Order: sequence, then structure tokens, then C-alpha cells
Amino acid sequence: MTEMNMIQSLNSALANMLEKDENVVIFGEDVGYFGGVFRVTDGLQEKYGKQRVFDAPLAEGGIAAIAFGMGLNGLRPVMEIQFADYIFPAYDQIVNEMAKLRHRSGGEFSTPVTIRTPAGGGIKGGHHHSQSPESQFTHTPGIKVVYCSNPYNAKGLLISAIESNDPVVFFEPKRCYRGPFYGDPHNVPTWKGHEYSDVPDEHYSIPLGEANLTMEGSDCTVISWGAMVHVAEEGIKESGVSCDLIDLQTLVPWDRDLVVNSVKKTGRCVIVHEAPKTSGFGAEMSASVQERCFYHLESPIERVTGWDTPFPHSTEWDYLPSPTRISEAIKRTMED
Amino acid sequence: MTEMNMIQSLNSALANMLEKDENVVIFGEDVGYFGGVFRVTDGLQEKYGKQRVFDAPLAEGGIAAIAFGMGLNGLRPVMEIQFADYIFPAYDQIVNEMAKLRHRSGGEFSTPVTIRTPAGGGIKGGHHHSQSPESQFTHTPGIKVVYCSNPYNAKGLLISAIESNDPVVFFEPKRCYRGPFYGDPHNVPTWKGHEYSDVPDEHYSIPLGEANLTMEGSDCTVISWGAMVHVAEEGIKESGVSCDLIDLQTLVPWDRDLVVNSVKKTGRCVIVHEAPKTSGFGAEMSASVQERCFYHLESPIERVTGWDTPFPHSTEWDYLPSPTRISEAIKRTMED
Amino acid sequence: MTGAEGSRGMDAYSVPEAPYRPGDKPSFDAWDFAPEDLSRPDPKTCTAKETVEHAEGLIRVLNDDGIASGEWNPNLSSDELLLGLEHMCRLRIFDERMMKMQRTGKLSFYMRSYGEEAVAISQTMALKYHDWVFPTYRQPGCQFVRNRDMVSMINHCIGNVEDNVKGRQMPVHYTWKEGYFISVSSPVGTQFSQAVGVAMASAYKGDDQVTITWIGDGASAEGDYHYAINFASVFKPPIILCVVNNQWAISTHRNLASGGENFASRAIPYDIPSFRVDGNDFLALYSVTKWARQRASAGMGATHIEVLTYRSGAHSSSDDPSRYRPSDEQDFWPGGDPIDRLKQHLINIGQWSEEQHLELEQKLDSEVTAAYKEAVTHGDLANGPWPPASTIFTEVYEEIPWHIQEQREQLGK
Amino acid sequence: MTGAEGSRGMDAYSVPEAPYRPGDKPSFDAWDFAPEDLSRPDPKTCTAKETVEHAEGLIRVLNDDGIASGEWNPNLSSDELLLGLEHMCRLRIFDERMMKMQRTGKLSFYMRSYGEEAVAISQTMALKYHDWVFPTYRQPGCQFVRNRDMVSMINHCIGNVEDNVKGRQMPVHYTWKEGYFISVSSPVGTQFSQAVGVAMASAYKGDDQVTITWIGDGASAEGDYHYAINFASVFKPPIILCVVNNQWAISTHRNLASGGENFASRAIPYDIPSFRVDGNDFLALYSVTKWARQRASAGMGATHIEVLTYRSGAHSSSDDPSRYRPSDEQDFWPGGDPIDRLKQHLINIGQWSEEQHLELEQKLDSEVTAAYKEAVTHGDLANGPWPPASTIFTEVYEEIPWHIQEQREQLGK
Ligand SMILES: Cc1ncc(C[n+]2csc(CCOP(=O)(O)OP(=O)(O)O)c2C)c(N)n1
Ligand SMILES: Cc1ncc(C[n+]2csc(CCOP(=O)(O)OP(=O)(O)O)c2C)c(N)n1
Ligand SMILES: [Mg+2]
Ligand SMILES: [Mg+2]
Repeated sequence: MTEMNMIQSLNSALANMLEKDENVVIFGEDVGYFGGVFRVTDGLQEKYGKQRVFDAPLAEGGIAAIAFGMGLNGLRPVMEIQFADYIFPAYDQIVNEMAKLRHRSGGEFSTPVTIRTPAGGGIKGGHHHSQSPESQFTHTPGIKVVYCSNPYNAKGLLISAIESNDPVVFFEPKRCYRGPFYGDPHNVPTWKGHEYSDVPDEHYSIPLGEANLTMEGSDCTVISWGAMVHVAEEGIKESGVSCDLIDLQTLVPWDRDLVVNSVKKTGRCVIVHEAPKTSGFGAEMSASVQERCFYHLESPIERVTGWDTPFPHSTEWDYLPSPTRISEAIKRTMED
Repeated sequence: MTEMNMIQSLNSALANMLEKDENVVIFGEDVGYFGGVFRVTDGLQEKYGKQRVFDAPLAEGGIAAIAFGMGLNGLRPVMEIQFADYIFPAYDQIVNEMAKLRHRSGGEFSTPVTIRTPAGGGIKGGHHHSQSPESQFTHTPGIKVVYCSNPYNAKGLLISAIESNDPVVFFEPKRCYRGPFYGDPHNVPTWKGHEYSDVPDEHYSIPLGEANLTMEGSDCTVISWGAMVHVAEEGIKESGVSCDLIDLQTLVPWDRDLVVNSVKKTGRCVIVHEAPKTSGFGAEMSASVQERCFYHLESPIERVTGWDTPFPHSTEWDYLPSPTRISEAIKRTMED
Repeated sequence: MTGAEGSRGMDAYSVPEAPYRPGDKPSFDAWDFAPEDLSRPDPKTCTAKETVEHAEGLIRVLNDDGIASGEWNPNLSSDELLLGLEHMCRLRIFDERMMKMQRTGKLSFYMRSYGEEAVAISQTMALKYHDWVFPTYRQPGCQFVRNRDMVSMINHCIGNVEDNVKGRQMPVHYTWKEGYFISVSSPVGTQFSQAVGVAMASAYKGDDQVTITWIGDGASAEGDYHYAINFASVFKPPIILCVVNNQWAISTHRNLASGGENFASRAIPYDIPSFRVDGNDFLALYSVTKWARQRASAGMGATHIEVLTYRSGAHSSSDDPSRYRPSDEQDFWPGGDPIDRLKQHLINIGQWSEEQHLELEQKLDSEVTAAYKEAVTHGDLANGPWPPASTIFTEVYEEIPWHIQEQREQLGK
Repeated sequence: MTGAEGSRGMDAYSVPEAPYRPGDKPSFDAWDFAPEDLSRPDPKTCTAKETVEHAEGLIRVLNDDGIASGEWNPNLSSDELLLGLEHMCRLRIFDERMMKMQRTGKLSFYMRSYGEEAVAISQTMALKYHDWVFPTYRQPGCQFVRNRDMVSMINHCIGNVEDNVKGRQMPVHYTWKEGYFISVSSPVGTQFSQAVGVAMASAYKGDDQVTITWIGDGASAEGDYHYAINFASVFKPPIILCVVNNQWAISTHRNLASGGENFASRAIPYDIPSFRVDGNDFLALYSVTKWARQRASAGMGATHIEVLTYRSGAHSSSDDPSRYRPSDEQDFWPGGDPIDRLKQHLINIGQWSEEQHLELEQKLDSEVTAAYKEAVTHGDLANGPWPPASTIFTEVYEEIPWHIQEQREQLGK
């Protein structure tokens, strides 16, 4: 066990996989010599060589395309999209191509690409360095969608993603790279001493599809993923309500049993994410929970989300769900 | 009034707008000389000239980019994406650029682009000529999303879309171009004699944001859009339940009052769409209805949708929601 | 925003028009490219600059009279030539039969290679069997060269219970892993850039597989074309990048696909050798492809080829080209017809005759008929049996996740 | 799938390395391009082919000693030259000040034009005021040429209550409609293809606005670059397409952006005249841009320009270039520094002196200081006041729809 922040644990996952499987290759913009603009691939090119860890031309669509081809021809590519906002030039290659290859080829071909991408707000990135586009990918059958939230699950989930024979879009909450984020821009702790910063150096994995019950309680179920898990924790504390806090970890396929059993137990549910509300993955969670737990629900399922607007720069703290907005939503579910 | 099918009514809308506003220009793959692979722009180049109606190189990303630029510089571009499945190479220009221009420029710039695109299944198009990707766009603040379903609303909505100063993605259910589709592949009527095939030749508009109450009933609210509206009508008949059938028409912004009042009245709700279930726009409708009508709901809101798989070729009738699946869902909502 | 005062020297942007539209009489300039014009550089040392003339000119081996000559003559044995001819005829006859079946509803849709048969046949013959083939819908012919079972091809097209892609894709979207033939995808262009990744993986593994891929003149306007050229120029994997310039993209003429005169020259500034080749000249195509394979196999990276040809048929079974081009335009194409030209060459060298050709056509017709008859015994699109509905749910992921399993149970089939 | 037997002539794909990394001693070859080398064709009749040498060579007006000569000499008045010098100095001093403010938290982020000041300044000066400018984050200098109020530029960068884009975008993402300066967008490349549409609209309206746009060497790998070149080649709108090849894209060297030697030659196969120009030579840049404007205005369509320069500063305030390149690499750049070179020229022709230069710098420093002081009175990012939270909800659409209105009320601010 070593104390790691999320950058280090992701780096450790990549190093383990480079070590374990010679078919793993890593590439993206600035990931080679420089080690990535967020340093996630730091030192890997030096250690594993230019053929295994390399810079790509600045073209996300091209990066995804070569990943597709490499994966189809026996490699296990791990590509980086420098910011999730820049995944859109690669959207066609992901949703029309990677997602459908296995199905359309009758299972003859498949491509086990992992797409790592830093996502979400809280770093004053404005419109185009803050988006959290997970929902779009959850609507695309054929890809798995993962969103890590802390150093421990980041490593275990990334290893599972790389080992998965299906394409995986892997979101990393960049706001949490160096520390958990509790919704207060003036309080920026590091991961030091956090329970999830104890990370094994060696290979381990967390199965895709399993959520993590982060807090246990009795009266309300709070479901979240990514950076918002920590904000939700604060919100729960602020509310004073006894809550289950579920860190979803994998969005497709999501952990039905944990979620459904929890809501059946508590009878209340609040979903928290930072992407815009309309058609965010919170909508799916709300619809699914409602379908499965209707007769157990004591009050409406609430969603606390980013607004249905582009992500702003100066006023980002008014955009992101705050502990107070979450706490109020939890309390509203208790009113009836 | 003339009897028109949907191709003719869309063509009529375009002709009216070319006539009315010299800043309207129309372009896309094969839309010029040939008049479009579905003939929607038939005759327009001949009448209005090559500068106003023209073919574009085969590059959806480029087509969207020039539409963006033309719109910003005073024109009112109407671009066609030949199949909605091919909108993804233009995804970045739409979600990162068009959608955000007004906001990011503090309102100094905007671009009133209309993106017309034939969508949905039922024509044996397989994976890549059948998708209905409306949900992805509903998650993007800054664009409006419209889905027409019959000749009358196609024309009225398209005119509103073109006249809107916001970018609009306009989905046309290609299965219904020549006739309504009732879910039975062996019964393929034309629009002849249908109440919505009476279409004025002159300019008229249907406001974006207003849904159409297609059937009125008392016990269940069925919400749908596009081709599925007609299948839902069949499903309702098959169920024998007295239903409101709401043809949403505009998905963003959707018609809150009509939907909420209907569900409060009926206490039950079934949502029908052909896109995959997970994170389809049905999830948003379900979540929103639940939030707003919780205390009026007598049974779980149901979703009848395409499966969470790519769209198949030989077996497409097993993929699309059928009248029977819809009818069963309606009846389930009546069970309790 | 109102425009500034003053005005420019032209009325508006220009919108190119096709040279001939219905009602026009086509008259293409005859080609003055001769087989002797262009040298054959050494594939192991050739620089992109050395191919400037090859990109601007046109590589031919057969002249208009079917006589072969010049440095690019691959000097194939008559057996090889006859095999090429046979495959081209097979493809054409196969296409004609499938087109007929489409009209009867046994297929939902079809696309022919008509007029372009040399592309897939000749180029695939110039490769090794294990080379990766990354086709568009216009190169199913590769499969014949690698002896794919015709029944299985038809099973796919008619979407029956034996379709190896389980009725999931439209006809002509073949998949055949054993033949190193990668699944055809409808979105045009995407395969072109993916192929670069396939070739990179071959390079990584150090095996001797070369990758070939094609893109249409129309589709070369997609971003994927640029990605492919540029990534190939940077990473230099063993790949052959072909632009099939068949003059049309559905209803739009080649001059709308690009403002430039030719496609071949585009790759030179990326430091990739590039050739323009007469795509209806079986020998020239073979030779240039072989050159590119030698280069790739020597570790010298990519070659770019513009294949100049003409789409003699409709775009697809959904299309009626007489609405946008003269119905006899193909007769004026200076490159003639690939089958006629190879046949003429074989007759010239005393290896073939009209009678033999007729016999061959009859043999192939029976072969296709037999395959067709067998295939329909497994069902067809109009009448079934189709793959079971449960195939909708499998192979979306490696294992079926719970939500798809639930949906499968809901469908109850 | 196991690879086939046999193996290729190389181990794997090649991965280009930057010529110099930290610890290396840079030694670029000196340029042997002279101002007399290249002719100036007639912009109204020039074909793409006529510019092959211009694309492969390098257009210069100033030699290494600051002497101007050759056909491309724009023969600017000394007033014009002095104005250019002043704007370049203004931009550099402005950048330095903003960079300092960034370190104190008054801005979240900053990007300098350091070493590339001539690009925006000279090229914008060569245009008419009403020409559309479609910049990347590396051309804010255009605004100085068009006399944008500096306080308003700073208000934007520090995201205060007076920011004309209401604190919605990161610093340096300026918007200025009155100056025909289009909102900078973070996704690289997108503006390049959009600009073609802007120019098409100008052509449609028949006004005399020409559009200019830039893209980085790195970003030219995006599909948007291809769309722009190709659509411009087809529709021939009045546009100037510039690739700013400043050798770096964050940490990756130009040789990873493309396998080709230069960017300029790429446009020729698309039938677009193309020039490579010394981007640190104010006069050459001015002259080539003017040429392109004349051509555009005459209705002849697009011109493509590679601007050869060097990014002397860090990529942005978030970046430490000493981790990936020698910290003194800029000193070895054969093109020198654009300000030094124009200054030397002005001294050579007796229109300027070191003393005057010092005075100018002091004047500009005070100007910037004054603007800065005024701007912070309206707030800054660290301390506010910021635009009110309600600005999150406005201008998403022309009118606020009900769902956004509800959310605004929920926030209650
Ligand atoms: C991304 C995408 N856009 C549009 C289409 C529709 N489409 C299919 S083929 C075609 C024309 C292709 O022309 P070309 O590339 O020249 O190939 P050819 O058909 O001539 O072989 C078009 C527009 C598509 N399949 N994919
Ligand atoms: C689509 C997209 N991908 C990635 C980025 C992140 N990014 C910002 S600038 C940059 C490098 C750009 O280099 P270049 O185009 O050469 O311009 P320069 O910074 O040298 O002016 C990168 C990778 C981005 N902004 N947009
Ligand atoms: Mg073609
Ligand atoms: Mg650069």
C-alpha cells in the first residue's frame, strides 16, 4: 500500500498493465515525452519505450480511429482524450464504429479500446474544459461507461476497463486528481490521509458494474458519481439525514441490485451529477428507480445537477451542485 | 389546402421560406441538382438557383461548419444530414460550437442554423440507416430539438425551426415520409385521406415548444414523438384503455403544461420512443413527469422503447416498439 | 450585421456543375497517357517527391488496344491473368444476379461494383492472402480472390438464418475474419483511418501483414481521409491508401468532391509517395499495388494511390442515375471497361477467345445460380427464416449485461 | 488473431522525436532563403501551380540584417511601419502584464503571443477594418490593430462584472463583434472551417468583406482543417487560410503534427495558391496577406498561407516548457524575433532609435498599467465582483425557455 493521489493511482494502473500485457499501448495528445498535461502518463514512455507510450497528432477522431484499428488487430489500446470536451470530434468513431463492431460483425471482430478522459468542472475551465458528457455515451449500446471518484477506485476500475474486451469510456474527475472536492472552492484538501488514498502498488481490479456504498444510512438514498460523490457526502452531512450514499462507479452497466435494494430500504432517492439536468444520466437513474421501486417511494425522486446551460467560467460555483443544494433536496424528500 | 405527404409538405415549407427570406440557403449531400435522396428538396435548385440550394462535399462536419459561419454572418442556413446516423461527424460543430455560440459570446453572435435529418427505423436500414439520436441533442443546452410526425406538423414546425434564431435539430421520421406507420410492416398506407395530410400551400407555423394532443382520454397519458406516435395510436386502440396521446413535437423545450396536466388528470403514463431505452429522451420525460406529478401517479411510469442494442436489419420488427408492447404497457399501468 | 460598403468582383460563391447532366452529350477528352510515360522507381528507396509526375500523370500498362508495355508491366503469367479475368467476370455476374434478387424483395438493398471490378480483384491479387483488407461497399470482390464461399456471401445479403452477421447489417456489409476482410461499415470514410491503426498493430507485432484500404472520391472529403493520410505520414505503418475516384458520389460529380484536379497529388506534401493509376487497367493496378506492398513490407510506410475509374452502374439499388447524368455517360469513359480490356489483352496474346469467354460466363452463371439456390434454402429477407430475434441482444457486449438480458426476456422470443 | 508468418523490415511504427529535448543543444540550420528568391505573381490571375515554389520556399522581405528588398516588399510608409512596431510592442507588454496578473490569481489562465506578435498585427493591418477575423487564442493582437479598448479586453480576461462575455469563457477567449472579431473558441480547429462559411455568406451578399482565419500546426491535424481547405477549394469564397507553424503544439514538436516537410504545399493539390512566409518578418507577412486580400476581393477565392514562426513562450500559463524543450531553443530560431527585426529595419532606414524604442515601451507600459488599474476597479476573478449568477441562464437561447427559467429561480440568485 502506498498513499497516492488520483494521478498517481491512474499512473500506477497504466504501469501495471504495461508490465502485465505487452499488447497494451498508450497514446494521445502530449501523453508521451511530456507525460500528459495532467501528468497521468508521467514516466511511462521513458520506462516502456516510444512504441508503447506515444504522442499522437492533435486529432481526436484520428486517435480514436487508430485505437479502433489497433484493438481489432490484437492490441489493447488505451487512448487519452485530453479533456472530455474534446471527445466530440471522435464521437462518430466511438458511437458508430467502436460501439457497434462486435454486433455488426456477428462477433467476428471486436476492439477492446479504453478511452481515458479528464472530465467535469471546478478548475475554472469555462465552456470547453468543464463538460461532463457521460450521458451521451450511456445512450450508446456497445460501450461501457465508467466514472471514477477516488485514487483507489480509479486504479481498480481503470485496470478492469483495460482488461475488458469491450470498449470503455473512462471518465476521470479532473477536479479530484489531487484531492477530494467537497464543493467549497476555498477548501482544497489533498488526498493525504483519505481512506481511499491507500492504494496497492500491485495489480488489482474493481469489477465493472459494481457500485460502492460509500455511506450507510436508513432514510434516503443518494446516488452520484465522479467528483459529485464528495460533494454529496458534504450535502448529506449538512442535511443531518441518515443516508445511503452510492458511488455508482460504472454507469453502463450500473449496479441494479445495490441501487434498487437501497431505495426499497430508504423509500427516498436523490441523484446528484454535474452535467446538465435534461437527459443527464440522472434522468435514466430516476426513471429506472421509479420503475423498479415505485411502490416503495415515499416522495418524488430528486435530481440535483448542473443547470441546462453551458458551463460558465467566473460563476462556476453557482453552476455546480453545492452541498447546500443537495442537502435541501434531501430534506425535501423527507418532508412528506 | 392540398393533400401532401411528408416529403411534399417539407418541400413546401422550404419553398415558402426560400420565397419569403432571401437569406435562407439550403445545402447538403445530393440536395441540389438531384433534390435529395428522399426528394425533399426536389425542384428547389431549379427554381431558386445554385447559390440558394446546392450540393455540398461529402463531409457532415464541414457542412455544419459552413452552416455555422453562414448563420453567424447574416444568412439563415438550412442544412441536411442525409441520415441522422451521419450526424456524428458533425457532432462537435453542433454541441461544442453552434449550441454555445450565443452564450459564450455574451449574446454578440448567434447562428440560426436548422439541421434537417431523416431519422429512425423501419426501412431495413440496419445499424447505420435507422438510428434516432434525438436524446443526445436534448442533453445539449443551446439547441432546440424537434421531431415531426405527419405532413401538417412537419411543415409548420420546419418553418418555425427555420425562423427560430436558435440552432434547431429537426428530425424527420423517414418511415413516415410517404405514409403513417402503424407498426405493421405489411400494412403500409399512404398519407392519402389522413387528417394531417391536409396541408396549406402557404406559409404557416406551429410554435416550437407546443405538443399536440392527438387523442383524448381519461385513464392514461401516452407520450411519444416521430413515427412512434402512430404506433402508439394503434397500441392505445389495442389496449382498449381511454388515453391521452401526446405527440411531443418539440423535445427541447417540451410542453410542460400539456404533459403535466394530462398526467395529473389520468394518473398514469407510458412513454414510447424508438431509440434505445437507456438515457433515451424517455428517461427525461419519465424523470420529469415523476418529479412534477408524483402524488397523482397511480402506477409506475412505463417506457416502451427500442432495445439497448444496435439497430438490426432482418429483425427490425422485433426491435421497434410494437402496438402490442405498447398496449401491454398501458394495460400494466391500469393493473393497480 | 450589414455588409461593408463596396462589393467584390463576383456575385457569390461558385457552385461547380457536373460536366454532363441528363440531355447532354458527353465527350470526355481522350487520354494521352501512354504506358511508357512513367518510370517505376525503386519501392525501397523512393521518396514522395520522386512520384510527383506519377501523381499528376496516369500509370497505364495496357494501351487502348489492349497491348501491355512499359516499366510498370507486371509480366503476369497467363494463368494469373486468366484468374483475374475469371474473378472479375464472377463478380459482375454475381452482382447482376443479386440485383435481380433485390428487385424481387429477397434482399432489401444492393450495390454493384459494375465498371470497377478491377479495383478489388486486381489489387487483392497483388497482395498476400493474409494482408488485411479494409474495404468500402464497393470492394466485396476481394472475397472472391480469397475464395470465400459464395453461399455464405449470399446468406449475408439476404439476411437469412445462416447470415454470419446474423441479419444485423444491410446487404453488402460483409464480414469475413478468416479472409482478413474487415466488416464493411456504412458510414463512409471511417474505415480509412481505422486501417492505419490496423497497420500500426501489424508493425507493432512485427508480422508481415500489410493493410490495404479504399475510400471513394466523395468520401475523401470526410475528416477520416485527412486523419488517415496524416497519421500514416507520421507513424509510417505498412499501409496502402487508395482513393477510388469513380467520378460520382451518388448524384454529385467528382468536381464537387474537391476543387483540385486530382486526388493523388494530395499525399505528396505529407511525404507519402502517390500514384494515379488507370483503374480499369488490371495490369497497372496490380503493378502499383505490388509496388506499394513491397514498400510497406520493407518498412518504408504508406503509399497513396488514386484509382481513376468510372461507376458504370447506379449508386445502389435505391438510385436511378438517369435523373442526374446521361444514361450513356459510361460509354464515353476514356478508360473503357476493365473486363473488356483484360479480355482483349488476353486475346491479343493468344491466350483467350470470344468462345472461351462465353463458356466462362456460362460456367460462372451456373456457379452463381447454384450458390443462390442453395442460399435461399436457408431463407431470405422476404420470407424468412431470419436469424432469431434473440440475436438482437447477443454480442452487443462480450457478455450480456443484466439490462439487456431483462429486455431480451421482455421480448420473450 | 495471430499474425502471419514472416516479418517486416522494421521493428514497429516509427514515432518521430523532437529534434531537441531538455539537455540538448539546439542548432537549427541557417535559412538560405533570400528576399529576392521569389517573384510576386499577379493575384488576379495566379494559379495554384504557379505558387509551387512559393509554398516550398520561404517568402521574406527583410534579410537577417533588417534590409528590405525583393518583389514582395510592400513599400510601407514609415508611419505604417512605426504603427506596426507599436502594436507589436503593445501586445508583448500587455501579455507580460497579464501573465503577472495570472500569477496573482486575478486571472485563471493566460496565453501569450510571445514571439509571434507579427502574425496578428501585420496580417490584420494588411486587411480592411471590416474584414472578418476568425482567430485562435494566439491572435488577440488583431484587436489592437482595430483599436479595441484595452480595458474591455482586460475585463474579459479577469472575468469581472464588465466582461462583455459575462464571465462565461476562459481568459483570452475574446469576442468583439464591432471589430469583426469572432469569439475565440477553445476546441482547436473548429474556427478554420467555420470561417469558410462566413466568407461564403459575404460572397452571397456580394459585400467586400474578406475573411481571415488561422490554425496552429498542431491543430491542422484536425478534420476541420481538411474541411476548410476542401470546401474553400470547391466554393471559392473570399478567404485567407493561415497555418501558424510555430514548431510546437504544447509539448509535441511540429514533426509529429505531420510527416510532411511543410504545410504550405498541402493546398496546391486542391488548386488553392499557397505561400510559405517568414512569420517573424513583418513586411513579408503584410505583403502576402495583402496579396491574398486582393485575390479574394477580385472573386478568385481562397489563398492558403503557412506562417513559419516560433512559439517563444510557454503554451499557456499552465505549462512549463522547460520540461520538454531546451529553455534556450528560441534563441536559435533562424527567424529571430519579429519586434527586433522590424525595429532593426526602422533603425536601418533612419526612422527609429534605441532611445525612441525605450520611450515607446515606457509609454505602452503606462498605457497598459492604466488600463489594468481601471479594469480591476470593476472586479477581478479572485475578488469579484463577478457577473451575477443570473448570467448563467441568459443567452442560452434567444429567449429563456421555461425549464431554464425554473432553474434560475431554483438557484435564487
Ligand atoms: C458519413 C456518411 N455520410 C453519408 C453517407 C450516405 N452515402 C452513402 S454512399 C455516398 C456517396 C459515396 O460516394 P463515394 O465516396 O464517391 O463512393 P462511391 O459510392 O462512388 O463508391 C453517400 C453520400 C454515408 N454512408 N456515410
Ligand atoms: C479539439 C481540441 N483538442 C485538444 C485541445 C487541447 N489543446 C489546446 S491548445 C493545444 C495545442 C495546439 O497547438 P497548435 O495548434 O500548434 O497551436 P499553438 O498553441 O502552437 O498556437 C491542445 C492540444 C483543444 N483545445 N481542442
Ligand atoms: Mg465515387
Ligand atoms: Mg503550434
